[in-house]
Amino acid sequence: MTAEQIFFLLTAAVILIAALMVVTVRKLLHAALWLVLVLFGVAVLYAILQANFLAVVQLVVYIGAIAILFIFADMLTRRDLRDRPGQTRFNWWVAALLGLAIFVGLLSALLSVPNVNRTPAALPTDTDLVAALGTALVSPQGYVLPFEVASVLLLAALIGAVYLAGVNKKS
Amino acid sequence: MQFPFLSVIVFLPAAVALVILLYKPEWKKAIRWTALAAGLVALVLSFWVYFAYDKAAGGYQFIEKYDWMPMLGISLHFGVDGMSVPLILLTGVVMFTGVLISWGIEDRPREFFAFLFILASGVFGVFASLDLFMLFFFYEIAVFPMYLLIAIWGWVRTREYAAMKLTLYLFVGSVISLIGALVMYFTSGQHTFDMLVLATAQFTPEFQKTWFLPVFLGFAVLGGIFPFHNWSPDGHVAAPTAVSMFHAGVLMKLGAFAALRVGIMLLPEGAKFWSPLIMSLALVNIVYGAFIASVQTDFKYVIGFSSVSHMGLVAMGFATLNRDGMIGAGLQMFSHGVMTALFFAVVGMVYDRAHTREIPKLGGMVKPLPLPAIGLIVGSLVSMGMPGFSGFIAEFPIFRGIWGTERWWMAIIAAVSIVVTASYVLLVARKVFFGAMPAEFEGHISPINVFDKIALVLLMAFMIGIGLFPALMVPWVQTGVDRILALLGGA
Amino acid sequence: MTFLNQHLLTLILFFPLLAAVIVLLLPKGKLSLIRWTAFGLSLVPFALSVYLWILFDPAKSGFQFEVQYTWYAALNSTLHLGVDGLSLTMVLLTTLLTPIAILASFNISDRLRAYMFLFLALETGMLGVFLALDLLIFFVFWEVGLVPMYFLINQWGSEKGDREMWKGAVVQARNYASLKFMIYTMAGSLGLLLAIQLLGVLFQTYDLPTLTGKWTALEGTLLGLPVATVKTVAFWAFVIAFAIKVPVWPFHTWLPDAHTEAPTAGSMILAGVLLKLGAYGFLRLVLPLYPAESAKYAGALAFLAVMAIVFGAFASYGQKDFKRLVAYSSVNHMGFVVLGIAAAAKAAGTLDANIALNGAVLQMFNHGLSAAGMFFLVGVLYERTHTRNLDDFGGLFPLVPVYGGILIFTSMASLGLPGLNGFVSEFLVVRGSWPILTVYTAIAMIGLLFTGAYILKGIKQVLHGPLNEHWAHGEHKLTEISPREIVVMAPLMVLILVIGVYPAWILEIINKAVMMLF
Amino acid sequence: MSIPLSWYLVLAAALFCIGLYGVLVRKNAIAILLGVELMLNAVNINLVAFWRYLDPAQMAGQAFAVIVFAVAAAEVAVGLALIISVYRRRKTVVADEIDLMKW
Amino acid sequence: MATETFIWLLPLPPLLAFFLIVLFTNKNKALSHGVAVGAAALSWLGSMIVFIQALGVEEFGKHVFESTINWLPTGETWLQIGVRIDPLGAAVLFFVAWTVLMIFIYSIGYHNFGQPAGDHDHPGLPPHGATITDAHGHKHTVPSVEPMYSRFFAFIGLFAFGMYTLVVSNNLLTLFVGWEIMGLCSYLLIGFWYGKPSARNAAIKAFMTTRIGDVFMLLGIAWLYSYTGSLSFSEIFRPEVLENMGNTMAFARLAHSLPGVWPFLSGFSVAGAIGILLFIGTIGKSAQWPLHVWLPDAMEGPTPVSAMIHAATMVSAGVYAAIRMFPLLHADQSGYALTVVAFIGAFTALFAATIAVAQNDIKRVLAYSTISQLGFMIAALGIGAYVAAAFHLVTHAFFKALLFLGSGSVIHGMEHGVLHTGNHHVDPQDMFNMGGLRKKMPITFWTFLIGGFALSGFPVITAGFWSKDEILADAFAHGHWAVFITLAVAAFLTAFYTMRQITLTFLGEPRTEEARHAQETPWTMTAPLVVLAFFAVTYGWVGIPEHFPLLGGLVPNWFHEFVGSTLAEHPEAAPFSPIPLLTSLGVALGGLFFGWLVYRNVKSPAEDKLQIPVLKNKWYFDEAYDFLFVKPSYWLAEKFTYLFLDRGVIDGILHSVARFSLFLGHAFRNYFDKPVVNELIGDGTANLVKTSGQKLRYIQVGRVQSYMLVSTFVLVLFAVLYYFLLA
Repeated sequence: MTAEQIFFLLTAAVILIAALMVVTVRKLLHAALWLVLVLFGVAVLYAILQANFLAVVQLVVYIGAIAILFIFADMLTRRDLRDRPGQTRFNWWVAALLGLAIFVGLLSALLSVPNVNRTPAALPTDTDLVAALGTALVSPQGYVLPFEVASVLLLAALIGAVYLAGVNKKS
Repeated sequence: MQFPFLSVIVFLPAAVALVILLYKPEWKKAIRWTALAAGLVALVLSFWVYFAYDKAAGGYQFIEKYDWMPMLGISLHFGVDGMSVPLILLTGVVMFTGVLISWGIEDRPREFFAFLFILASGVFGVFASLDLFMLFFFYEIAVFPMYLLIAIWGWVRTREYAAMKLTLYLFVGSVISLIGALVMYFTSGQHTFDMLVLATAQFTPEFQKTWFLPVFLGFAVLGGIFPFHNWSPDGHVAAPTAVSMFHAGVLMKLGAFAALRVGIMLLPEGAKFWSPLIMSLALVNIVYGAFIASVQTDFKYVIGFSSVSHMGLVAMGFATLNRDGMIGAGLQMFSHGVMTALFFAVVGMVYDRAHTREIPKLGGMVKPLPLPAIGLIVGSLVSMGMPGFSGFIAEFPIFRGIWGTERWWMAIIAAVSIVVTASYVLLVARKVFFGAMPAEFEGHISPINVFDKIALVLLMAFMIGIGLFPALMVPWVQTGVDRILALLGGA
Repeated sequence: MTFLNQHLLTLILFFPLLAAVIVLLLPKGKLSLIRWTAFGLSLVPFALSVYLWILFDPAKSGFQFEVQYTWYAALNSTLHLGVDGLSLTMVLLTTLLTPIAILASFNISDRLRAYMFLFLALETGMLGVFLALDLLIFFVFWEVGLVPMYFLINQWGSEKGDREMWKGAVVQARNYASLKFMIYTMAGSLGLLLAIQLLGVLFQTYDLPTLTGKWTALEGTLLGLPVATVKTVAFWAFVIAFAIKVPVWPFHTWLPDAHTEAPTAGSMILAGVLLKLGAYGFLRLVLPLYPAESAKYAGALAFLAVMAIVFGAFASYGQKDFKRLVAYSSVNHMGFVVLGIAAAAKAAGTLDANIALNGAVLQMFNHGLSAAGMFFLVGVLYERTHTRNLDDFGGLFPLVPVYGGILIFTSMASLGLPGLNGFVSEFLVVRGSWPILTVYTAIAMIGLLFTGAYILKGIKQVLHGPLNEHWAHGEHKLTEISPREIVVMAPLMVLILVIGVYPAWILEIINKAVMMLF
Repeated sequence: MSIPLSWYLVLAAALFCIGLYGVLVRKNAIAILLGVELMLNAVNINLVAFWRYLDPAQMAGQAFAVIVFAVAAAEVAVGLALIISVYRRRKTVVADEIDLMKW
Repeated sequence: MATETFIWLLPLPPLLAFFLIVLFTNKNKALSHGVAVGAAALSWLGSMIVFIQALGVEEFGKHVFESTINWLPTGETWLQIGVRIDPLGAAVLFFVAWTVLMIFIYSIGYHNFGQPAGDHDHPGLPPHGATITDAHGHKHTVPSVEPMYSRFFAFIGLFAFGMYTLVVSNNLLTLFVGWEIMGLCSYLLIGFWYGKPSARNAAIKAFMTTRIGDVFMLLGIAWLYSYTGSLSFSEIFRPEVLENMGNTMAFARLAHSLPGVWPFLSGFSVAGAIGILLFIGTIGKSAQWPLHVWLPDAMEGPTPVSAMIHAATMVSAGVYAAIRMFPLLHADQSGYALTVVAFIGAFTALFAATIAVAQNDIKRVLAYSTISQLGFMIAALGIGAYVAAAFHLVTHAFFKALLFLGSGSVIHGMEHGVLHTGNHHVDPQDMFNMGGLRKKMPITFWTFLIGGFALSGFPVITAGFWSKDEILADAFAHGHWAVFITLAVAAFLTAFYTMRQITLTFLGEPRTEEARHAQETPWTMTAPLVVLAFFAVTYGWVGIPEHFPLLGGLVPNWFHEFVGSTLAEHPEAAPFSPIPLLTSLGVALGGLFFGWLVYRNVKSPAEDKLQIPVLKNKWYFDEAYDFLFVKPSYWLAEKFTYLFLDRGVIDGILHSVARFSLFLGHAFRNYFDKPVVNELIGDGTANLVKTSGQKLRYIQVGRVQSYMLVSTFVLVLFAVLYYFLLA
């Protein structure tokens, strides 16, 4: 039980608890805030995994953009930020059960994978990972096509969002 | 890297369709002429391919291959062999004539031609593609516009019903065979849809026996095999002229062809195992179709069921799995294609003028419509297998093929259909075109325009030409058949 | 000239088709132009076949002027043409009768080009059958011949008359007749077609000479059946196909209908040549391909033939319709052909068989002449009176003496009067089949007797007796046979007489061919 | 360092299930989106973990993670936009009440 | 030119005449008969030359004139035809040439050449006479010329050709050709006045009846040909061939298969069978019982026709053929063949004679007498009296031709009367309308008298006596009693009715106005009568038996020697015996006497005692045949064969096949395709999907989450399944 293992466990615990709060708290705004916590935890994990770039992106994009977006949405749609009594739907336990079942299923699946308990592979010392990622993303051999597609997607989403959310004159 | 004939042929119609869609609906003339030009180009190209095909060499030619989804082993793989090259030609012809025949379409010609061309693209694609996935891809592309064409431009009374029926049948069929195809893909372990590779995949006989039937029948549905033939007559009746031409002339061949390509060529063992069943079904088609056709009073139903009968011959030919039968089937696909195209063209001409297809109500049309009369007569002769016309050239080998199998007695039963066919086609031809013209038509029957004439003459030329000089088509088919026989281990 | 000699048969065969196309391209309105072109062009094949007749060397055995072009390589079937005495005679008959028939149909003006086109196409079809040395080609032409005749009958046939098939199913007679003709023949040919396919599958060739050897030599089992059985079935398939065409009783009922409804020239060709196709099929295919079976079932064949002779004569005698009477006479006469063939089949190789076959072939030729003549004469009368009912005529001789003379002459030829052609052939047949099929020959004599009966009935009802005043004057006045019509009859009559008096010139050729047949 | 791969996977699984639960039970559309976010993160964890543990030279894992970010962003943007526009019309963001597609 | 080649030419002139007249001269009467008669004369001249040359040849029976050519190629060999004049041929040729020529000439007058065209004459009907105004402006009717004058000469020309062909031919085939051509001409000439239904039917009757015989004859020829491989007499009658044919049983198989049945039939040798078949031809041609019915009706034709065809030549040709075939019949070991012949002949002779007694039509009487006389010849042949038969053939030809022409002349005379009185109801042929014509037309009377006496065998001077006597003598000598007696009776009747005829026609007083105004006919008609009368008397003298009292040996029995030499073994002349001589004397004179006695003053049919219905109605043979054969055959033809068999059965079957296939089509469509394939399989599944969809749609709450819930659930479910079942 090394130090970083403990550190990992702590982070994991934080993530899970926060996540649970996200899906359970009544107030939507709170839920959004709890989500921020989760995201932060995940960012930490990335750091542990030495995916530094991603960690940063996690922070910037998710916490900086998405989470904030949520909060704004809450504000915008607040008639009553407190949902009607019975925040969760009548058959919440069914969902819980299903979730649990799936969790068990996944566990059994991944634990059956050979040497799942492997230790991380050695990092290539010579290359800079971020640079590598960059090149991978934009090189024709690599993932330029999905990358471009994603960008297009973003663009489309942007336009769409504007169109949808934008106040149209007629109404 | 030669000029990519096939991809041009395949994609040209679709491209033109898009172009046409950009036109204003009012530009009817422009639309038509564009369509005609495109049809002409397609025709010329398919002629070129047909005659440039090197019979001596045989095998697949004009091969083009572009990666499409490498990781799934899907590629845009075109190529034609002796079996498909006549069908390419056929499609070119039917497309061209179809455009000519539908010159007079006034109701949204833009969309009509667009869909027609998409359909054509699909058909060309199926015939040309050597990639299983692509084959399906084009197959569905071909089927889908049919729905719209029939549902929108069809015969008001039954178009929804027929269109839906057709689509359901065909999709169900294709789904079934798609499953088969996927199973092949996975079992082959080659992680490719390339049929040339799959053909060498050495599927185990058990596997082939299991999966041949779904694959074959799934496609054969489109070939109108008994008992899944019923979509076809209804479809014919509902469809507008040009669509019927495509439908009977080309689309049904699509089924037969795919069944051959995927079913027999990839699963030869299965084919051998199931050929008795297929032959029996085909036999039913032949006789049953002929008999039913003989009692129909609706002009189009007659031809619809005759198509069922004739496609039965095609299936029969394939199912014999021997040289004669296959050659016959290959020829029959072309011959029947041209023939029914002609038939439906003529029906359309009569219907557009008389506004009825009830044979007893018609008569004496030969005076105002001499050329259609001749056309119908020639068509009749072809369909009754009269020597000197393509029908004989095609049917004779099929029967010979049957004689070559252990189930030779089927030939005797099937032969009955020849007489039945003869009797009803002659009767129809006579009732519609000869005898006394009903009073209400007097003077209302306008002559056909030059485009119709061109179409009819072109179609007739094919039937007679091949009938007199089989050498114009047989060698092509023969090379194709030889390859198939090789796959079948000289069965 | 060498070109001509080398491609003589090809030219003879396909020139009519070419002519047909040419006629089709003529301007529509110009009737006389079309007529004369058609007539003139149809004379070319005749000239060619006369030339062929001259070049033909009866002494040589086997086929002559053979030519072979690839046709359907996949089935290994070639356009293989050749003539021997049998086909030569028939070719001459065909090429002779076609111009005559065309000349006979100069009165046609409705859709003339189509009419002439069909006629010339028909000629090619018939010639093809006679010239083909390839089984498939034979069949091709065999079937192709049907089409023009079908349309000639139901387009240019007689408009009047209905026929009730069964309660409530009444159809126009000419449609009924044409369809019956077409379907019956096609149905009959089905067996032939199947048998041909089988042969093709077995030997991968359709070349007759080759095929004959292989097929007759074949033994063992086939299709899981003993070869003998298969051969027997195939034999009957062939026989029925040809029997319907000949026609042999009881397959003959299409013939009276077809003849009666067909236009005059159509009947001429139908009786003159088309029926011969069947008989020719017997000679060219059945006898060589199935010697054993033929011998075995000759009796049955002879029986049918005799039935045809007897019942043909009876039915003819029972007619009220002049044309139908003549039509049935064809049944009666062709019966003799089949009888001769049957006899020959039974005792192949003997002198008797040889004589019988000589008779049969000559009878084919003769019947071609006399029947064509008879139908034409009936047509001449019909064209003027628009009735064929024998009771409507009577005592016309004074009005149309020349016609009457010609009619009597031709009738006598078909009656088999010695000194005219019919007698020679019938005598040979009777002579040949007497020792082989004594009883049948004896029975056939009843037919011969009634031949006289119906011929005389025809003459009696038309020419003799009290004059039917209806035709004597007024707009119905019966006009004498025109010069053109006499020209039509002249060659026929001359040949009838010449063959009757000195048949050797044609029989020599036939005889040689027949001797080679065994 | 010696954190077994399995830990990450387990964590991801758990996170995923929680997210799923949220998606299934929450009424509020925005809340549902939140659940989706959780699930996406779970996926990302896996991707990165595999990258790290299997072959860091291959950038596939990270690359896809990036793409997932993008997708997530897009999804959120559009989703929220939808919700807002729906809210404008129906004055509610409760999923149960957005049931025009009901038969 | 050699005689052989010359013989080839004999038949040709009349044929040429036929074609010339038909094609060119048929408009011009004079030219037509000129051509015809000229042709006949040429042939006559030729025949005479040949005849004389024949007389000049030593042992002519051995060295006959014969020449042949190839005609039909049959296999390796040829069927040869050719000409042959042997003694028999020569004898026949002689009388043929004469009678033909005479009749040609006679016809000119008979058809009123030179008379004006009739007022309302019509082709196909006998001329009705023309009205002319003479110098004094009196209108009176005269006979009018035959409208189809030229045609008549054409026809008889063709006929003459046929007869000559038959006579000169050396083989059965060409004999048959001539035979049939004559048949045709007989048909055409009997039906010459085709406008008369009676004539039309008579013609057909004649043709059909004879054709029955011909058909059998054809069979006989075929059989003979196939048996001997040749048809020329010289081949067939070679002794060894005959021997062979005579000894082999014809119906061996038949006799074997049903032993004891038809011993008679099975007894036949090939020779006999063939002989009989050929003989049936003769029965038809020579109008022997039972095929005699056509000859009397044939009298519908113009009289020259009756004279030539139905007395002198064609019917004689039948007998000639029979005589030709005598060796064949004779070769039959069983002897049945000749028995049959003898029976037929004798029976016919008597039978016809009985009918002749009761006829009133002058020509019909002669017709029946012809039948009867031919019967004599046949009977003679049957008893082996070869020469006698031939002899009677010749003499009969002369005197019967004479009689017919005479009767024609009488009728012609009577027609004059009819035209004069204008009473067309009077039948100029009915003997009861005549009487006393001897004064009006003396030449006719005397010639007719000669002919009549010859017919009835008036002793010594007439030819008929000698020939008939020879027959009787032969019959007696060879002990054929039945034949002898029958013939004797027949001979008596012959004499009787002949005298009856003469009496009624010429003797006594005219019984009608017409008879009173009858007048002698022009020389063209009388001249032939005289010529023939000459032969009718003299020709008998060439065959007087040597041992005949007084006359015997005065003239050698040339005929017997000559004709007899035709046969391989020379037939013996019957030894003389008084009984047959007396018999023939008796019957001849007795018959004549009684005939005169009975009829010398009978005025009307009513007084005629012998008008017994049975005889008058010819033993009802026509009625019987009509009932037995004619009507049934027509029924068989129309009702049975055509309507029932062809239209009913065969077409019925065909149509039902058609119906069945239609039914099949309907059945497939309506009872299978629509309900099963279409609705059940096709729309059925569709409907199933649809309905199930309607049921299932209640799950569709439209809540995103519930969908997800379900899907997740399903996912888990599958996982579990996978886990427990597959993994």
